Amino acid sequence: MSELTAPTPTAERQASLWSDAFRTMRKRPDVIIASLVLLFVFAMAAFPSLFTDQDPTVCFGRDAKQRPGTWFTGEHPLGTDAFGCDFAATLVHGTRPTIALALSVIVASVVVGLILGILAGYYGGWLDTLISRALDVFIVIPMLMGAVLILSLFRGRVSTDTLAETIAVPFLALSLFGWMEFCRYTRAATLETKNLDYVVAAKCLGASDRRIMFKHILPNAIVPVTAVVPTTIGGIIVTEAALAVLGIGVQPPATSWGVLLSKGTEWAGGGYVYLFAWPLGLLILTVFAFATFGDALRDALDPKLR
Amino acid sequence: MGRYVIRRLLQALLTLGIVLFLLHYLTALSVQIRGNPALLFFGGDRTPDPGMLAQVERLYGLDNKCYERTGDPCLAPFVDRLQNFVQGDFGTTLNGNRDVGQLLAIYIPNTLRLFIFATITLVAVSMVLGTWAARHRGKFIDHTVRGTTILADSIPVFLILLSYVYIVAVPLTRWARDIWGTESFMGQVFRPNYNPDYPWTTIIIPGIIVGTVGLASMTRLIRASQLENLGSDFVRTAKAKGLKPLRITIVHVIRNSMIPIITGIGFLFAFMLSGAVLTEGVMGIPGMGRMIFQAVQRQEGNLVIVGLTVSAVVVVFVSLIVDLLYAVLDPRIRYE
Amino acid sequence: MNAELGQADRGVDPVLEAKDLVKHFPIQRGVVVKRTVGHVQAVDGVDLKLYPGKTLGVVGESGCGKSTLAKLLVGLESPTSGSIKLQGKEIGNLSNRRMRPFRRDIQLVFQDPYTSLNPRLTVGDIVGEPFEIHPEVVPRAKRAGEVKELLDMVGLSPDHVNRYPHQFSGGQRQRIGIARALALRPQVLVCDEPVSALDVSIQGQVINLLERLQNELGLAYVFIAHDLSVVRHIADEVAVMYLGKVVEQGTGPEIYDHPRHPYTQALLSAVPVPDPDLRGQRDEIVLQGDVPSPIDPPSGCRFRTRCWKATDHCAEEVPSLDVGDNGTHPTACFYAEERDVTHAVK
Amino acid sequence: MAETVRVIGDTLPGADFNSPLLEVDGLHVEFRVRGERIPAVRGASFTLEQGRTLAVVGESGSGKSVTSQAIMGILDTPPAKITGGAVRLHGVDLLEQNEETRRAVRGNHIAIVFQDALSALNPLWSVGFQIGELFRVHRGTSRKEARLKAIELLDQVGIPDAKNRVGHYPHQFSGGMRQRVMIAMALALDPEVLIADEPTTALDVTVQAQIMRLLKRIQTERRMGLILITHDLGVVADVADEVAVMYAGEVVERAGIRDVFKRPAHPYTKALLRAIPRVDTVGQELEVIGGLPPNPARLPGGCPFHPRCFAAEDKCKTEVPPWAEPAEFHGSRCHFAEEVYADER
Amino acid sequence: GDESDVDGEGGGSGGTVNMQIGEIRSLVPGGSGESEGYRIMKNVYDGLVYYDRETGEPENLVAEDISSEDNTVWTIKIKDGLTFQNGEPVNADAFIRSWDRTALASNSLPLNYFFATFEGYAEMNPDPLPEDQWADPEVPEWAPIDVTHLSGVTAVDDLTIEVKLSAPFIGFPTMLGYEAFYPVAEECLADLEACEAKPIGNGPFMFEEPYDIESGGTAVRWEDYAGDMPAHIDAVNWKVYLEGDDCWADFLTGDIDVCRPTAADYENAMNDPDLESRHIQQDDPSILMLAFPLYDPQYQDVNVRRAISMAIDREGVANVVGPERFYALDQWVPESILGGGTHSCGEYCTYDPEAAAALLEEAGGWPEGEKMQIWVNDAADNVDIFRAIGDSISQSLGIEYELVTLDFPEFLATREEHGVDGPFRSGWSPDYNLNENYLEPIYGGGASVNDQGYENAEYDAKIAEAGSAATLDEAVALYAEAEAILANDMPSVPVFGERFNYFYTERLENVYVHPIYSGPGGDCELREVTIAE
Ligand SMILES: Nc1ncnc2c1ncn2[C@@H]1O[C@H](COP(=O)(O)OP(=O)(O)OP(=O)(O)O)[C@@H](O)[C@H]1O
Ligand SMILES: Nc1ncnc2c1ncn2[C@@H]1O[C@H](COP(=O)(O)OP(=O)(O)OP(=O)(O)O)[C@@H](O)[C@H]1O
Ligand SMILES: [Mg+2]
Ligand SMILES: [Mg+2]
Ligand code: NI
Repeated sequence: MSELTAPTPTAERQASLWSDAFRTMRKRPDVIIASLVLLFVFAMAAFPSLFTDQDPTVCFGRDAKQRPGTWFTGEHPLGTDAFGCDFAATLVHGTRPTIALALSVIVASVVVGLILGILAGYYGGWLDTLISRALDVFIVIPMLMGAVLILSLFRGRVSTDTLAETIAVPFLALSLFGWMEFCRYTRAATLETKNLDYVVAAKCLGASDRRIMFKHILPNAIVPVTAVVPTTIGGIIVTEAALAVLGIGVQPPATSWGVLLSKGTEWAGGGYVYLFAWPLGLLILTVFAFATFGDALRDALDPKLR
Repeated sequence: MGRYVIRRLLQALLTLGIVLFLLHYLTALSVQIRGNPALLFFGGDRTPDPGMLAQVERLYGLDNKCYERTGDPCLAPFVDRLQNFVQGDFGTTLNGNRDVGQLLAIYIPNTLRLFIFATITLVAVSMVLGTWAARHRGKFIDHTVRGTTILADSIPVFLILLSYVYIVAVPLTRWARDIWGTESFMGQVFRPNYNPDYPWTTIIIPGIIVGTVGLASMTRLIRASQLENLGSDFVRTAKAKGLKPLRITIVHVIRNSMIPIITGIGFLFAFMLSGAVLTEGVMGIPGMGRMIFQAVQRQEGNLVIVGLTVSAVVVVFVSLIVDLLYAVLDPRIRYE
Repeated sequence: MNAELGQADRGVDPVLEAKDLVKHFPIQRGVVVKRTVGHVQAVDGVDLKLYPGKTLGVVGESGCGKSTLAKLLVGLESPTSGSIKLQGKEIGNLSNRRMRPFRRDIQLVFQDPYTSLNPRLTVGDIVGEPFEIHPEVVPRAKRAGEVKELLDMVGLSPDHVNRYPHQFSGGQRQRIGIARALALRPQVLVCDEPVSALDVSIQGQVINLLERLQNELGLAYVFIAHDLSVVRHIADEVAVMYLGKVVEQGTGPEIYDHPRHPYTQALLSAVPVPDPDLRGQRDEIVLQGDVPSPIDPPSGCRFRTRCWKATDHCAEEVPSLDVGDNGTHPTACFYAEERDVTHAVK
Repeated sequence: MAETVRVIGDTLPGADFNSPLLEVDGLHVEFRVRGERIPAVRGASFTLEQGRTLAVVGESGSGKSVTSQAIMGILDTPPAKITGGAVRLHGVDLLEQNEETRRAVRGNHIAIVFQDALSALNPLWSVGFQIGELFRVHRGTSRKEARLKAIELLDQVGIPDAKNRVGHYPHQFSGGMRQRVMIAMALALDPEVLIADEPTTALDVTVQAQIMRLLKRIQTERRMGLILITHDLGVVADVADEVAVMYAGEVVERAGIRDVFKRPAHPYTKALLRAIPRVDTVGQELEVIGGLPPNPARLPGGCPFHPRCFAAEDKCKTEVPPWAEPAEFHGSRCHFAEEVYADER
Repeated sequence: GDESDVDGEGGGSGGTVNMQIGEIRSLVPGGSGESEGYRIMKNVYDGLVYYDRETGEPENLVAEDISSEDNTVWTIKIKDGLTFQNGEPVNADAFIRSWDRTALASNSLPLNYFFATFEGYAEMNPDPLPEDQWADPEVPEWAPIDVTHLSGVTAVDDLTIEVKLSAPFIGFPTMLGYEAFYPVAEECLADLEACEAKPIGNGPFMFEEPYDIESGGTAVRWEDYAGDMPAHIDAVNWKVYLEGDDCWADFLTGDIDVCRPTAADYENAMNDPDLESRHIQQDDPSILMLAFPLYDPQYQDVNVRRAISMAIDREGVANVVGPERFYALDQWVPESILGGGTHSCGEYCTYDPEAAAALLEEAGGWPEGEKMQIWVNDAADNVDIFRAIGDSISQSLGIEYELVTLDFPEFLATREEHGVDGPFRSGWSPDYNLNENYLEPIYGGGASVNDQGYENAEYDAKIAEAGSAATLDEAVALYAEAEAILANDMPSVPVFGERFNYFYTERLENVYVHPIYSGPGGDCELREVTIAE
C-alpha cells in the first residue's frame, strides 16, 4: 500500500478563498490608499473630539459664512457655515450620522436579503414565488422614489434627539428598498449551490436544512454579496446626500454630509465654495474609497476577472 | 413565443396590481397620518370654510371616512380608482385641478427624451471604455479606465448637474451665442435650463449627465463579458478557422457580449428613474421623476399612484423587452 | 466460468433491495398554478438485490438514469413508486427526519472530486461532519482521533486534517470523499462513477482502495460507472441499464463473456481494447443514433430504435427481465442470444 | 471522394513536397502567470506523414492540447509564449510565417477538432453559418453557396436530414452530433492535417465508436494526416499508426503502434499499459502508478518521471535522460531505455 | 446689443419681454388664488380698480365710481364702451356672472371665500346633509344647491351694480382690483376649457395661442384696447419655472428679462457693478412671524413671549439667509401697507440677550431639560430661518430647541387643530392693501378659531368698530389701535419683512415693480415697461 501515502501536494498555496482574496488585495496600492481613507473617516465618526474641540451646536447668525483663515488657523480653522457654526466641527460631527446610517442600512439590507434569498432559493415552491414576487414589486419602485414616499409619510414625526432617532427614518426607508439586490444574488447563488455535490453529500449524511443553509450554502452565497457591499455603502452615502438635497432624509439641525452638501451647493454658486468643497471632497473621497475597495474585492473574489 | 409573452404579461399584471395596491395603501396611510391634503387646494395660510373644504374633499374623493382611521386600507376608494383607471380616467390634481392624463402626456415624452440620451451615452461610453479596457487587460489603460469610471460614479449625479448649471452653463451659453447666435443649435444646447421651445436640444446635456450613472458598473460588465468571450472555446475555434481578429470580434464576440449588457441596461432603467428625480428638478425639466417627487411632497396621492404606476409599467415592460431580446440574441433560450 | 458467484450467496438476505423502483420527474409549466405537461422517466421499474460484502455494478450510457437510481437508493430522491428495503426495512418514502437513522447505514460517493467537497472547510471538518450531524455515534472528545483514523484508512496522512480540499489532487480528494462516506460505518456504499473524473494512472489507486476497504470492512457496493472495464474489475454482479430500465443482469462473466442482450453486446463491442493486435479482429457492432429522450421513450422495448434485431413485436410489447428458456441470466429481450464480442473472434 | 487536387503554393509559399507533411521539432511553450513561468511543453518532437495517424497520449496536463494549439498557432500570447522549436508543414516553418500566412494555413491546411464541441461552437449562430463561414472567408463564396456546401458536409459526416438541420443551433444537437458538426467544420476546406484533440472523451462508448469510425473513414478517403490526441489507450490501439507518449511536456516515447504496446521502451508507458483495466481480462488488483502527476510549474530535477518510476535510480534524479533509440523507429527518453525495452514483461 | 433683437422670429421679439412665471392654476377669474395666475390675469383683464404701484391704493379702472353710504350697500358704476377681446360688452352682467360662478360652492373655486361677506353667500354654500341621510355612512352627502345667484348682488342697470354685504366693510373697494372680482365673458363660461387655455380678457394683453401650463405662452398687445392703462410693448412671453427652479441662470444668459437671484446668488449679483443700475430693491408686504400657542401653559406668560422675542437676533438671522432679502420687523403691519409703519413692537423686537434672560427669569425661567419645539413647514428657506432663530434663542436664553418640520398641508392642519406645542412659523401675504388684512384674519375670531388661540375682547371690539368706520382713513386709524393692543399681548412676534431684489436686462426701460402684487421670482408692471431701442 505504499503508493497510498502520497507525497505532500502543492504546499504553499494553502488558505481559502478569503485569505487568498485578502492576500491579493493587500498588495494593491489603490486598496491601501482606500483603506487609509476609510480608516480616517471611521475615526472621525467614532471619535469626533479627536478632530475638533468646538461644539457644532454653538452658532451665531452674525458670524455666518466667515471664510477660513489663510492657513486654516484662528478660531474657526475652516471658517463658519451658513448658520455661523464652526464649520470644521459641523463637518466632523456630521460624519457620524452619515457613516452610522450607511452601515446600519447595509447591515439590515444584507441580513434581510441573505435570509430571504437563501429561503427562496433553498425551499423553492410557494415561498420562492412569494419572495420573487416581492422582489419584482420592490424593484419596480425605484429606490429613491420609494424612500421619498416613506420619508414623507413620517415627516416631523420623530425627534432628532439621539443618533438613533436622527437616522431611524432614513434607515427604514433606505433599507426597505435596499435588500433586493442582495436577495437576488443570494437566491441565485443558493440555487446554484444547492445542487452542488457537497451540499448533496451533507444532505445524504442527514444534515438538517438549517445546517445546510448556514454551513454550506451561506458561505458561498455570501461571496457575491460581499463583493458588492463596499460599493453599495458608497451608493447609500450618495443616496443620503440626494435625499438631503431633496429636503428629506436627515433633518436639520442634526447634520450629515448630505445636509451639509445640500446647503453647500446653494452657497457655492454665491462664492462660498468652501462650504461645498469640503463636504463634497469628503464624500467623494469616501465613496471613491469604498468603490475602489469594492472593485478590488470583487476582482479578488472572482478570479475569472483578473 | 406568443404564449411566453402572454404569460409574462399576466405576471407583469399581477406585479402591477400589487404595486398599485401598495401605493394606494401608502398614500391612504399618508392621508391618515399627515392630514387631509384637500387643504392645499386653498393655497396659503388661510383656513378654509368647513363647507368649502368638504366640497373639495368630495371633488377629490377624499371624503370617505376611511381616511380618518389610521391603518384602514380604504378598499372602496381603491376599487373606485381601479375602475376609473380601466376607463382611462386618471383623475385630477389637487393643486390646480388638472387632468392627470394630460399631465402624463406632457411629462412622459420629456422623461423619455432624457432616457434616450442617457441610454445612448451610457451604452456608447461604456462600450468603448469596456472594450478598450478588455483589450488592454491588466495594463495601465485598463486600470485608468476603471479608476476613472469609478471616480465618475462616486460623484453624485446631482452634484455634477449642479456644478454644470451654476458654473459652466452660463459662460458656455454666452460664448456659443456670440459665435453661432441665439437660435442656433449651439446657442441652445448648453442652456442651464430646459426650454420647452427646444425640447430635444436642451435635454441633451442633462441626458448625457444622467448617462454617467452606473458608468463604472456598466463598463465593468462589458469588460468582463468581453474577456469571458475572448477566452472562450468558440473564439478559439474561430481562430482555428483562420478568421481575422476583426471578424472574430464582430461576429463571435460582440453578439455574445450583448446578453449581460442588455440585462445591465434593463436594471439601469429603474435606476435612471431615480436619477431623473434630481436631474429634472435641477434642470427644470417637466418630467415624470420630478412630477412624482413633487406629488409626494404635496400629498397628491393620486398623482403619486399614477406616476409610480407608469414607472412600474415601464420597468416591467423594459424587463419584458429585455427577456424577448434574449430570445432574439440567444437561440438557446426558447420560450414555448 | 458460469455461476461461480451470486448463486452461492442466495441463503443470505440482501442488505439492500429495490423492487420495481420508478422515478418520474414531472415537467411543469405555468405562472401561478403549475401544470404537469409530461414526465422524465428517469428510472422506470428497476429491481436490484445487493448482498453483504458484494459489489453490484451498474453500467449504461449517459442519461440512462444511473445517478437517479443512486439518489433513490440513498434517499436523496423519493421514488414515484416501488420499494427500497435497507436490511429488510422499507426506506422508500421516509421523511427527512425519519430517514436520518438509516443514513448511517448507506452512503454515497460522488463522481466529481472537485465539487463534492466544500472548498471552505478543512479536510478535518469535512470528514468530521458526519459526527456532528450524528453526535451519538462518537463522543465529542474522540472525534479528532476518529477523523485521523479514517484518513489513515483511506491512505491519506492524518496530518492533512487542517488543509483545504484544493490543496489535494483529484485522487486524493476522492479519498477524502470516501473517508467522509465511511465515517458512519455504513453497510452499503453507493458509488456514482467514482473514478470517471480521474486519470488512468490515478483511477487504479481508487479502485484498489475500494476493493481493500470492502475486504476489510465487509462493505457492499453499488458501483455505478459507464466505463465497462472498470466495472468488470470490481463488480461481482452487473446490471446493464438502458433508458431507465435494466436490460440485462448477471455476474461479471455472464455479462462480459456471455452477453445476451443486443444492447449489452453493442456496448461491449464498442469498448476499445488497448491491444493493437486485436484491431479488426473483434466483432464490431456500431449502433446508429443516440439514446432517445427519456421524456418520450419508445414504446415496447426501449432499445428497439437502435437494435438490429428489432421486429414489430418489439414495438408492441415490453420484454420482461427474464432468464428465458435457454438463458443463464436475466435478459430483457425477445431475441436474447449469446454473442461473444470481447474476445477476438476472427 | 476523388483525389483532391490542391495548389499549395498559393497559401503556403516555399512548400516542399519531399519534406514530411508535418514536423514538430523541439517545441517549447511556456506560460507566464503572475510572474511564474510554467513550461507546458518542453521540447516535443514528432513527425506526421501523409495518410498516417499519429496518436499523442499522456495524462491530463502533460501538454497535449498546448502542443496542438501551438501547431495551429492559436495560443493566447500572452500568457503563452513559444520559446523554441519549429513546426514545419511541407518543410516550411510555420512559426516564422507572418500572421496572414498562418491564418491562411488554418482551415486550409491544418484543421482541429476540439474535445468539448458544445463550448467550441458559438451558441448564437446556426451550425450552417459556422461551417459556411469558412467558405465565405477563405473562398469568398456567397452566402447561399456556403449553405449548400455546409449541407453537403453535414451529410458527409452522417448527420441525417442535413438540409433541415443546417439551420439548427448547436444546443439542438446531441453530443455525438455536435462532434460530427465539429468534424464537418474541420473538413470544410479539405485540410491535409487534422488534429483531433480528445474528440470522444465527453462521449459515451457507443457514440465514441461511431465518431472514431467516421474519423477513420474520412482520413483514409482523403489521405489526411491525423493527429489524434487522447488518453484512452484503447482508442489508440484501435486507430493509430504511430504513437507519441507525452509526460510533463515532453515526448518520452515515440514508436509504431505495435512497438509501443508490445515492447514499450519507457517505464511510464509500461506502467500506464499495466494500469489500464481491460474488459477482456480479469485481474483482482490493478497495478497502479504511484504518486501524483507532475505539476509543470515545479517539475522534479533530472527525469521528471523519476518520483513515480519503478526503475528509477539516483542518476534519474539529477541527470536529464537523453533521447535513446533502442530499436529502429523507436525512441525513448529514459536512461534505461534499452533495459526497459529488453525486458518483455 | 442683444441677439434676440436680430433673429426676428415668432412674432417680432423686438417688442417682446421675457418674463418668468411659476406654475399657474387657472386663468379664469376666481380660479387661481395664487400669485402666478394673478400676475397673468392682471394684464389680460382689467378689474374695477387698479392698485397704484406707488401707494398701493385702488384707483378706478373699469369702474367709473364706487360709493356707499353705510359701507354695507355699495354701488359700482362701470365705464361705458368697454368690451372684451371677443367683442362682448363689459357690463354689469359680465361681473355678476363671474362672481356668481366663484361664489357657488359646487364650482369649488379657491377664491370662493372672497364672497363670504356678501349677502346670499350662505345659500350658495350650504352645509352637508345630516349624517343619517347619507346613503353610504362613510361618504358625506349634500342636498343639490339650487341657488346659483348671489342674492346680494343686483344689476341696477346695464352699467351699475349694487352689492349688499352682510356686515359693513370699509375696505370693500380695496378688494375689487383682485382677480376674484374680474369680469368674465359669456363665451368664456360657455367653453371653460378653451377659456382656461386662451382667456378672453378685457385688458391690454391678449393670448392668440393657448397658454401651456408647462411651457408658458405669449400674450400680444390688444390693439383695440379702450381702457385707461394700455401696454407699450408688443408682447410678453412667460416662461414657466416649476417649483424649485429659478430663472437666474437664464437671466444671465439673457433669456429672461426680469429675475430675482436665489439666496446663494445674491451676494454676487449685488456686487456686480454691471447689474447695479438694473437693480430694484423694495420691501415686500409679506411678513414672517413667530407665533405662540397661547393654549399651551408654557407660553401663557407674556414675558416668556417677550423674552423669546428679545432673544432673537434678527440681524444675525437675516445674515444667515441673506441680509438683503429680509429686514428686521418690529410691527405687525409692514410699512408699505395702508396703515402700516407703527413700529408697535418697539423694544421687545430689539435683540437684547441680557434683558431677554432677565425677563425669562422673571417669568419663572425655563423648565429644566425641556426642549423648545419650533414648528415650521419645510418650504423654501423656512427651515434655515427658523433654525437660525432657534440658534439665536438657544444662545441667548440657554434653551435647547428642536425643529419640527412638516409639509405644508400637515403643518396647516396641525396648527389649526391646536396640535402645536411650541412657537411656530406664521407668515402672511396680504390679499389687499389694508392693515386690516394683517389683523383680523390672523388674530380675530376668538381663541378657538385662530391658530394662536388668542382672544382679547378689547381687540375684537376694536376690529368691529373699525369695520364700520365712516371713512377709510378713520378705519385705518382704528385698525392701527387694534394693532397696538396686539403688540401688548404679543400672541406672535414679528421677525422679518421680506424684501425683494429684482434685476432686469439692459433692453428694458421703465421697469417698475408693484410693491404688493409681484411674483416671487421677479416681475414688473407690464403695462408700463418699454423696450430700449
Ligand atoms: N431533478 C430532475 N428533474 C428532471 N429531470 C431529471 C432530474 N434529474 C435527472 N433528470 C433526467 O433524468 C434522466 C436520467 O438522469 P441521470 O442523471 O440519472 O442519468 P445518468 O445515467 O446518471 O447520466 P450520466 O452518465 O450523464 O451521469 C436524464 O434525462 C435527466 O435529464
Ligand atoms: N492558459 C493557461 N495558463 C496557464 N497554464 C496553462 C494554460 N493552458 C495550459 N496550461 C498548462 O499547460 C499544461 C499543459 O496543458 P494541456 O492543456 O496541454 O494538457 P493536456 O495534456 O491537454 O491535458 P488534458 O488531458 O486534461 O486535456 C498544464 O499543466 C496547464 O497547467
Ligand atoms: Mg450521472
Ligand atoms: Mg487537453
Ligand atoms: Ni480483468
